[in-house]
Amino acid sequence: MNGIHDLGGMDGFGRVVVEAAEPVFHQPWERRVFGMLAAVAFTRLTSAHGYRHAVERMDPEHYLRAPYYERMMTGLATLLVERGKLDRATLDARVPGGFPLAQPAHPNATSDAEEIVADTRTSEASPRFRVGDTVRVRDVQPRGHTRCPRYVRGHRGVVVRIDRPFTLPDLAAHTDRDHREPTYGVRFSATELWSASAATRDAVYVDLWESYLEATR
Amino acid sequence: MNGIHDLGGMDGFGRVVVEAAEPVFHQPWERRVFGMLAAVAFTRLTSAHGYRHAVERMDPEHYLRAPYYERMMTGLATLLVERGKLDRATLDARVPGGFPLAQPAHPNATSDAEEIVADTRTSEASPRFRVGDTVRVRDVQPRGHTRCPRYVRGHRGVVVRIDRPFTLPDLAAHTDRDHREPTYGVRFSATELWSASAATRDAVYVDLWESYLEATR
Amino acid sequence: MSDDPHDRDAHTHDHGGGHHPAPLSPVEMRARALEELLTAAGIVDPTFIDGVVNAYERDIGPMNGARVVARAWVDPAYRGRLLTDATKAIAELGFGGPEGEHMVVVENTPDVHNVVVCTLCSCYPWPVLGLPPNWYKSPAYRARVVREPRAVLAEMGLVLAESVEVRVWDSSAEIRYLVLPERPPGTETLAEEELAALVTRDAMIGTAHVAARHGPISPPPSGSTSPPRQQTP
Amino acid sequence: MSDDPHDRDAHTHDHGGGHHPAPLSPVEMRARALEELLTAAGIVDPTFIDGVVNAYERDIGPMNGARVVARAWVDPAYRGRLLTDATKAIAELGFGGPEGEHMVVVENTPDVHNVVVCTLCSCYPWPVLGLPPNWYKSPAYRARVVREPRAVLAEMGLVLAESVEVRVWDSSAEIRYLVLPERPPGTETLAEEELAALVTRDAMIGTAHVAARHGPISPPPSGSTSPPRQQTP
Repeated sequence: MNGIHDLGGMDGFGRVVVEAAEPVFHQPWERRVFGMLAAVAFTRLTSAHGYRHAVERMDPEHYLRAPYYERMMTGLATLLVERGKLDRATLDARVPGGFPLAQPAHPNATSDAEEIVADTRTSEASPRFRVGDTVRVRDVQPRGHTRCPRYVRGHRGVVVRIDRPFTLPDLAAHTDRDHREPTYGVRFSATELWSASAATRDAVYVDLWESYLEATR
Repeated sequence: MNGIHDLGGMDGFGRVVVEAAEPVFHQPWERRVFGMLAAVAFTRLTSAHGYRHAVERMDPEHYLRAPYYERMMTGLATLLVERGKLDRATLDARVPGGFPLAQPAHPNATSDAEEIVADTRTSEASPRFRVGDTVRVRDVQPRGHTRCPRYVRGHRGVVVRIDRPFTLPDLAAHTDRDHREPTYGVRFSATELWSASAATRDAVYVDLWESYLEATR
Repeated sequence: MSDDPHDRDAHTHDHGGGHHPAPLSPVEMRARALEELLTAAGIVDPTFIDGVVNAYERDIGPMNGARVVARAWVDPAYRGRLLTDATKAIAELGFGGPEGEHMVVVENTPDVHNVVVCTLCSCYPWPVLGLPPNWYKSPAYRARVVREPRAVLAEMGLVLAESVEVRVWDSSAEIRYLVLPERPPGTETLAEEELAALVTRDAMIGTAHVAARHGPISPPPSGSTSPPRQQTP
Repeated sequence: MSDDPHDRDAHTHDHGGGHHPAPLSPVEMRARALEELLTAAGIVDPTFIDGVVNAYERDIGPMNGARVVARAWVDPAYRGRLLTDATKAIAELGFGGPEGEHMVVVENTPDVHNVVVCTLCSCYPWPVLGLPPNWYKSPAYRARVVREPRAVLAEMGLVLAESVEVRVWDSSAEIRYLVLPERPPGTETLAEEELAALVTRDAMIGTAHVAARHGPISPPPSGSTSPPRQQTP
């Protein structure tokens, strides 16, 4: 999804605020939330893909307002309600004003993900691209979960590393399909991504599943 | 700027909520804010371009949280402080907790705008493209004001209308330069913008200044 | 003064008198501070504000656009001028001004449906439609209608046939768009004024069709402190 | 039990006893409701939570990554293994686990500076760096460091020469990155343990250089309710 979480290259967020001697947790409730996530992950009630997508589906204003562990809590609760492990009404009744959850997944989330995979011939065994190949990121716009950031779509980069096949998040977040594909480290020059006046030496490296990539003509 | 205001094609905002028999203004303060904007516009203290950019520069979370007339008020106050017409400290002193203003413009806003214009040869008198021409939207990423929405950048469309030369907002928002260029109505098919499975008949029409466009190879 | 919304609203707190209004909210405090400082600086004249607000609550609204549409339905020559040079044709009926200086009218047909948005802010043709409703300014509408117009329109009650081509117009530059809706069947005997009473704001944005039944014209009822409106201008 | 942060925090409200804690904030109420319901459902075991939290407050943090870095500085063969198969080389020192299953180490040189981000969420190599600081998770860092890394780094106190190539690594898939910083000059006589004490979290993310002076290791001091930390692991 072109969600609020897809922040790379966005403007308007101001300076990076650094806290000196920051503790691991600032509030006791943050400890509990992190521990709950760990427990749920440990019991394999959900995959990281489904969890990340639940966080991404938060109301955008809530996403920006909430600190990290509140996003974590909201995503976790949403997922457990959706998987039938928690009753929403029971949860709402415990908190004055109700327990805010993320929006449901887009109705086309699964079909959009399937369309992405259908378009390319990926194979777990034989990577389609080699180190040094110039590739283009497909300008895909799936409405479900994806790990193809908006700021590299349509852009050309060079493969610098081939990683082992990993589960494609787009399908795994919405289905039980463990579709694995080679994943690539791809180097994008700053001038390619941003403008001719960007620092010419600089580059951004993004890790991308094979389905996100196409050969350049 | 790739700002929070550039919403076209974003996911995650949920349903459109329609209020039945909605009044023109919901609250008396909204009337006053609209009237102030009209007064300031009437006295030509600012252009629409500078005003829009001030709204765009609001903290993204504030932008999403604020209703329309609060965005209007924030943009207006920001601009008047920046133009020296209002004293920020005086304004802050009148409101408990201070009067939230938008962030300053990006330090590279003007140079990014100049770079966009420098790259193309535009002429007020003779439009470079004709009706029926296929054009591509340049994949520009200016950090200042622009009216080239992110969702059409890099995409191909067909010119359907040539409008008279209008002032380029990118420069006008940051400088006194009234640089005028032909402006075009451009048709983008839904399949070009979104995906092969979009409704093939549908299209989005976007109005774009000549500097935003390039010939297709 | 009884028609002045300013003097009858929450801003009378400081004006003395016998009112017992609620405390000002933060946004109300900001609006008051800004108006007082701008007034003191000579930039804003409160009576100017009153006049502008009154105009947009009473005289400038979708009833203007409805007159344009009705004229185009009954007068083929006017329709031709409207589709060729909308700004000029709209001015024939006396409408123009801010956010209406450069108008284009797009016509619905059985095969083509048009709908208008401003994804980057909330541009809108004020002289013919007044000020935009909240949904038009909402992130949800601005984000989604360019991506999935049929789904958005269906949620708003307008289901379009597959065979219809949907054209979404993003008011990203200086042109402001007005949709010329289809004249509903069964209205052959109606006079121009009666036709105008059928035309809704949403039909001229493109999120509704015009119905042949005589309903109330869509907004603006202009808020709790204003007098009731006529249904037709 | 005195070492258990859970039992000494605001969650003791309902446990009786002589505490007079402040009322719970909305987010605290939500966290408590969720934990109680998940505990009742048998999905979460509060002692499991305690154990995990303690581990990330005490045992899993940048002192681990610092040991990896120091070893690479003193042992060229280890450095070679680290740059070839980081996951395996890091496991040699006993570090691994969630968010560290697929590691890549990128090496700073006089000509190349590396910096790590996760623009889509906040992926981070937990086994070697612990949990990420707030700035790493902030929209400002995630948005800007891919677009204008030099400006962001300069604001954070690291000014890079024009001649240096900046490489920004966006952890968008399953690899987690650790930056191998440059060994500062003047540290030739230090032992591996002393070197590790110089290495900061930020140097291993790539937002700082390692200084030769012996300063306090960067976070975590682990919150108000935890015992003071040793400066070196």
